[in-house]
Amino acid sequence: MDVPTPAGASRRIGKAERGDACGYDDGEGVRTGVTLLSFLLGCVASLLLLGPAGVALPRRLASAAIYPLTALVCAALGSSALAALLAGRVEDVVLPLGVPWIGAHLHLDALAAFFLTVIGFGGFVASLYAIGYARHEEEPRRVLPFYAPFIAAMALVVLAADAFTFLLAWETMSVTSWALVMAHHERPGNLLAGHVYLVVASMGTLVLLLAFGLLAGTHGHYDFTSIRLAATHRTLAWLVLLLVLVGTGSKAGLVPLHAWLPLAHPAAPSHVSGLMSGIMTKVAIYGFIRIAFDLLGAPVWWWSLPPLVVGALTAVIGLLYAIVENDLKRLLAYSTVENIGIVFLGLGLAMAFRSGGFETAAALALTASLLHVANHATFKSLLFFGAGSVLDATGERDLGRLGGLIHRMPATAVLFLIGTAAISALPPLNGFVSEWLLFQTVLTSPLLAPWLLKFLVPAAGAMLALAAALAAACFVRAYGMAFLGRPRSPQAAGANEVDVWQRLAMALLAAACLLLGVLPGLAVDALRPLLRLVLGTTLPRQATEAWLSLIPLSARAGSYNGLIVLVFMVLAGTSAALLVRTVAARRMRRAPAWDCGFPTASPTTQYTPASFAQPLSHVFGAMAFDTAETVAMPPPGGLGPARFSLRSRDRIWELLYRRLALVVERIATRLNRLQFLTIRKYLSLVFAALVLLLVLLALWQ
Amino acid sequence: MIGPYIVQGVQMCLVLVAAPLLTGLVRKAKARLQRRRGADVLQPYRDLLRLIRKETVIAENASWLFRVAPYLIFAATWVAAALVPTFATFLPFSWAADLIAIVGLLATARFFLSLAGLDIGTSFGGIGASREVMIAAVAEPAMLMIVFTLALHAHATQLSTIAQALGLPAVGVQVSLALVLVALILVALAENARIPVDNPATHLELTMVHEAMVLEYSGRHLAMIELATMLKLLLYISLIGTVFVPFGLARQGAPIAAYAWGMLFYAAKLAAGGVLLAISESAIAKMRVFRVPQFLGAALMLGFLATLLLFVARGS
Amino acid sequence: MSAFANHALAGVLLIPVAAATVLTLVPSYRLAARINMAASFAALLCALVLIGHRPPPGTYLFVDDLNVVFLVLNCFVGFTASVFSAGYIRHELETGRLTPFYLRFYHAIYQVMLFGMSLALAAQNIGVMWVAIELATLSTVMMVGLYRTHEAIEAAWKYFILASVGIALALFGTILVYLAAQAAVGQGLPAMSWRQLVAHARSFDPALLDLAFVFLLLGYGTKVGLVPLHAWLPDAHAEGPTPISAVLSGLLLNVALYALLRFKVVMAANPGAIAPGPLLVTMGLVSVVFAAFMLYRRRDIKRLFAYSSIEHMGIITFAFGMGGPLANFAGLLHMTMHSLTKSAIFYSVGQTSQAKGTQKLEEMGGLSVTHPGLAWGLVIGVIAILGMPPMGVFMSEFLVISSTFARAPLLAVPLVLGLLIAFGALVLRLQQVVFGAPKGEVRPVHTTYLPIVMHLALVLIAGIYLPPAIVTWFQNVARSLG
Amino acid sequence: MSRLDFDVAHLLAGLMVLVSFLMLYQDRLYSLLNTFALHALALALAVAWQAQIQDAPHLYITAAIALLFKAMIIPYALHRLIQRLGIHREVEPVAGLGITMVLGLALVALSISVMLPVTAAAGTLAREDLAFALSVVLLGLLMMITRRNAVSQVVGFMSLENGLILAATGARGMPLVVEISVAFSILIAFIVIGIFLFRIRERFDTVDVAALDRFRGDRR
Repeated sequence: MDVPTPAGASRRIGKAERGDACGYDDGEGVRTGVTLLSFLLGCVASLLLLGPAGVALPRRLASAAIYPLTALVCAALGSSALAALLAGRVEDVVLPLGVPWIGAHLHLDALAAFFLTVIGFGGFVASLYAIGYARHEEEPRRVLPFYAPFIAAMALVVLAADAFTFLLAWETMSVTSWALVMAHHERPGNLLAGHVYLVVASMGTLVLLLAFGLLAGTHGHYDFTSIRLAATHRTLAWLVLLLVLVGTGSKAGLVPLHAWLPLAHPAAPSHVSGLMSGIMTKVAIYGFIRIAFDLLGAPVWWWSLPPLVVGALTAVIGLLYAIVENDLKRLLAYSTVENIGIVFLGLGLAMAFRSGGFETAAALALTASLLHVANHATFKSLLFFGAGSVLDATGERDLGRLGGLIHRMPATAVLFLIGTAAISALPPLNGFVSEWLLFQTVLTSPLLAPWLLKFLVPAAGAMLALAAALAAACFVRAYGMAFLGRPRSPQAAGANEVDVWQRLAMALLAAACLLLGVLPGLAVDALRPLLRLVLGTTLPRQATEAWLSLIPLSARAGSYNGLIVLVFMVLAGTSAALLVRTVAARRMRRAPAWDCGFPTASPTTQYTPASFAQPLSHVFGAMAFDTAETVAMPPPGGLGPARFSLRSRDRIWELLYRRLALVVERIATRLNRLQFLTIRKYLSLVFAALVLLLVLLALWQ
Repeated sequence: MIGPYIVQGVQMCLVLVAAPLLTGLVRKAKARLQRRRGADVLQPYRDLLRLIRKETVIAENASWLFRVAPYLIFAATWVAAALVPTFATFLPFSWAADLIAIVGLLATARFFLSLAGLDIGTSFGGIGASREVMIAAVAEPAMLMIVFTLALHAHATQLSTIAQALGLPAVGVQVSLALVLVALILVALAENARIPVDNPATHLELTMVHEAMVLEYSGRHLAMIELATMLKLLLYISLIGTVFVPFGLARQGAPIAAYAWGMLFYAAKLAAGGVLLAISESAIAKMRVFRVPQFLGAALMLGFLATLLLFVARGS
Repeated sequence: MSAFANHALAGVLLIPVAAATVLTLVPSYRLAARINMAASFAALLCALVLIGHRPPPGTYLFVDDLNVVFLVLNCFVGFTASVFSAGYIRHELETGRLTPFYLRFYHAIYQVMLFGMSLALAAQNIGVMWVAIELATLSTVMMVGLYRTHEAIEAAWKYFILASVGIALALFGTILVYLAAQAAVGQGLPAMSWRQLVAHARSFDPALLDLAFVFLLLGYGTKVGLVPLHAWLPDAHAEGPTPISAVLSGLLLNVALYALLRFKVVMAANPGAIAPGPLLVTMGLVSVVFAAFMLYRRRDIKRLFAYSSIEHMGIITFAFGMGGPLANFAGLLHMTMHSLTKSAIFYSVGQTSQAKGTQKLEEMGGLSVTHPGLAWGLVIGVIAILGMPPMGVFMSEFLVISSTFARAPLLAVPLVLGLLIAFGALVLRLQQVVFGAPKGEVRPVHTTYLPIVMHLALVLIAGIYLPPAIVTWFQNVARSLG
Repeated sequence: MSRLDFDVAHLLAGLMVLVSFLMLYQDRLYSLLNTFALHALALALAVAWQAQIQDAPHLYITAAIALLFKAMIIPYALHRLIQRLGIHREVEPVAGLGITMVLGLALVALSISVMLPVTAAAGTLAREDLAFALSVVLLGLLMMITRRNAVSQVVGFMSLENGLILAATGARGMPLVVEISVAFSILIAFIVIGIFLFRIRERFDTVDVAALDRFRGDRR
């Protein structure tokens, strides 16, 4: 089928035919020297060097020095990347490393710059947080050598411009993060987490390897430029797309490849969990965009189906798990799965529009996804840091043993609240903006010609809406159980506020949440070079709009202005408060809560996480996991307590992973008999092989 | 050119003033239907004033969140209500938030209300909050499907544009619109904690949802929350009015007379809506909590159906 | 200059012989160990000379691009293994697992073994190569039986019998090759020299060549450890002293593979003969998948890594079977990387089992708590052998898989599956040994990190940066392999 | 090369195959050893004949080795071994004699059919000679895997190796034959000594009678 190739692509090819050094369309950016790129590479190299330093330096000095240094380097990385993004710089360099006859191609363009910005700032904040957090780290030696290289590897993935360098960095990212996951190896369950994580990760790498094998062809042209030029056959390209979806999805945590994520992310130290959940998953998304949008060229409409469908399912299923989860960090990890699903949904929409030749709509969809990438990076890091602070202060991750922390750790409570509000897509914070843009995209979908998409897109929209609502529910529960109410355990009662660095890091992220939410226009504008690079068109410039409001398509169609909303809310709230204070009686009295006449209300009479989730799991539970609710009532007149217990099993885990493991185990047991034969039997094996080959030979001649 | 801003201001004040009146009207109507004389229509104002004047009692372990929440909730709801076109469209700030944003603002209010419910750490707050989020988890998608359908009709999520588009005679009566209307009403009932989903008048803790959350509130905090609730009711009724009875809405820069007509039409819409609500409430009985999801699921299905119908219609 | 090179080659071969004779007379263990190291080092130096200057090909010996790779590798690992074995044997003596009486000829045999392998590699004459490989086999048999335990003797015996049969088959193949060559080249020595064989291969009788290749494949394949001829390999690795396991995995398998490669070249040069590729690819795939599954049920850490050696031999055979410059390059690289990495792993495994006082996996645990240094060595080694960056194995596997998938997707799929399954097993065991709460007793052990560090450093460098010289060299070899 | 030379060589080679069959047929160790001595004798004759017709005197050494070492010393040593270790006198075949015979015939057929396409260029002698040698090798291998008894397995291996020597000598002007035969004799000596040292009684698998648990790799 013939598809109107986007202008950008065609221009791209044309350039390359003219023997351009690198077949990129510069967009509005200027191809300059490699000053910026070499600076970025310098940052990466120094990050890599910080790893050995973590081993070499004496213990105390190491933990004191590494994190500040990492923070500095990451800040430099992020800010210069941001500069590159705004300027739309395009720079290449080829180092004599990696596969000899290809070399290590490194390339900086708007797409790379955007993700580098995310990585840089994410790493910066995480390192700030770690300065405080690491004081409680009992074994810094298990964290320090891998922390900075982990960030470096992520940056390198984004900069890589040939298959080998890409996969090298990708796998290094996996290995280092695995080492970080194994940092607390003595905790029960972490061995399993590490195992599942590393196996799934290498599965993803191998799949990506196959994809690149297809792209590179038999002559092994592994650099992206020549891949881009070699027009891959349509069906083959679809196979590549599927492989890439599996490969990157396994790292990003798409259902059903998500199983490692809730195991591994919580297992790591919290600042690393923040990085893994907030940043590493984004690197996976980068991989998908780079290959599916950039390398594969113009899509066909049915290419958009896999990301669209998988994304929508992932969004909902992830949250359904999150809602019934009692472990705070696991809950956050599951919500990461959800957000990844949202992003992939947006990417699928972008592909669909692009295939139909509706560049502007595609640009809108891509903007929405990328904005959500940035937003999720901010608030998920914030939330993981919050969870880490809670863990620091109480040593508890189980919601059922927390509570009332808002009194003990006020600062953390405020910041965490902002995070939860942002992730629940509440205006005027940033989570709402990206979801709003996605809804706008879904609303433009009648443009699409194929019937299947006509039905799928609104369904995806419904899923999106459901996810948004569930997210709010999930995080009301999380926040309410952890910070509100009365402490459910002595640890929670005795919690103390965390130190200034941790609070500072969280405060920065909270501020970012608010800024991105109030001034989304600036963020959207920052993405314009990227859009021009990937799609060949851009959205109208937002910064020039009155009151800095967000008007993606036209003012009549739909617009949103976080700033005005914020101002109005503040005005309304304060004015109301002042008014009331003038009129009202100032008198305020503290009294025991209403207890229905049973004065001895122990904290255990509060709603527990399980009981809070019960209605929701009652309504939605059957979808994702076979939940079994059992209520044990005391005999009539008996004074024993009535017990409610909820057992929920992860269907995907049971059906997919466990079964696979069983199959391998069975085959291994079968084959293992061959270990225990007698020499005579082994000889007969040799004899059999010989006779077989001879017979074959006789037949062949 | 200060005129439009004045109009905007007028609308903001209008909704604030009209909300208690509407609630009073509904109560009065219900009382009449129940053969009671019922309280005066202006009673809500008196209640609010009384509450504000009263001494505020809060539980011992109430945090700052508990005390801030009412103002936040009120602010969010008020802004939302003020952005829905009531008697005039294309007000200067109408583009600050479209329908999706309005839904978002209401979600914000609900979010903080449920948190406030959990803050004290009594089981009532827990019941209320968990049921509230359960209802919202179904109601919000339904609402968004409704938004989709409307947006697909008008090619916009901008309420003024929608109102204008649906106001055209070309639209006529359409299946999808009918479905959406039903869905919207169902959602509105649930969102405003009205019968059959919830009973605003009950005082039996175990059956209440909304009331259970605000059980601990008193004095000015309670006043704020009550006012927010009233505003929400007004918001939904005027939303339905604006979208499905998009007549008499004054365009921007229209003569004063047009605005006056708009006012009249708006008052009529509100009154009608209130009375209808009262009738339905006296006619139907409250349902069990766990039947609510099905109730709202129906709304979700209707909304989705409408969207699909539209997509198909567009496609052909 | 060539005289110098001749001396170098002579050194590579004669130094071990001389050392062996001397060592038979040296009773003291310490001195013997020192002599052993010195001799191996001298041999290594000679081998390094050979890189630069090639001697003119003789009737019995010659050095060319292909075998110089193996020679240098041989001498290098031989040297590091001798360094490692010094510390290892010392510990064994102190713990009394070995007595000086048993060790009487240990070092002598070690040198004989090195001599056998070097000779096999440098041999110009296929008969000489055969004799040399038999010599190497016999010496390793003695080494495997060193501990005189029930298991050790049984493993040695199994190795001995299977290897003898394999050698017999290989000899038959050799005779057939001679017969094929005799007609074209004429009788006598020329008909057994590699250069003549390759030169005249196209005029050979294809039927004889085919038959010969079948026997050679099975004969030398037994020593490569290809499934189903692998039976001796795990036990020989597990029961022998660890330095010998390292030498077995790192060198002997390579030597046998080298022989196969030579004959593959001859086969490839003859248009009428069957293409050896499919046979190699099949056996390679079978070995990979089989070994991958066998990894799961292993209780003994050395046997575990022996099976991983089988797996990697399978990968290498697969790559050479696929043929083509890319795959051959990958095969050569992978072979080099594997012998470096695997011997490094065995060094750390040996010290680990000494530190833990056992080879049973379930009695090990928490190595990273008790012996951080060893844990680092083991983890990096295993990470490398798993084909994880930034180690050299990653590059070779990258090339193998991607080039294969582009050419024959259906072949790549089982390969990838096998790799993945093996990956799961090894990671499982690695975590079990290195992490978790410490298990098993903790013994003092003389850790000699030098060999491990040297090997892993080389592997690391190769994974990131291959010097152009080596690359071109490998590429030439890859091209000659067809 | 005269017709007679060819026929005699052919005859001797055929004789070896015949004797291999005889060995497969034996069911008592002593008689098996005697038959093997016969086999070695035939080999010696064949090699000597080759030496004569190829006038390659060094082959006489190989012949001598075959005669002395294989036809006399080894059988004698094995006799002693059997007495010393008190090994059961009768061989325990895995499969019945009939089946073994049929298998052997099949193998001979296979080796001939494999050799058929070999062009005469390889030497008129070579083809048939190789066919016989290959059958001897295969029969030896068959013997190794169809006999449970260690001694008979060794004998099998030695007959296999006789086949190899036959092939080697049959290959006209092949160098290093002597060295190879020497190397092989060493190998066999090792095996026999091994059996003696490790006191392997019944079969290769059980090394030590004292240890009852049979060790094969990992314990289950």
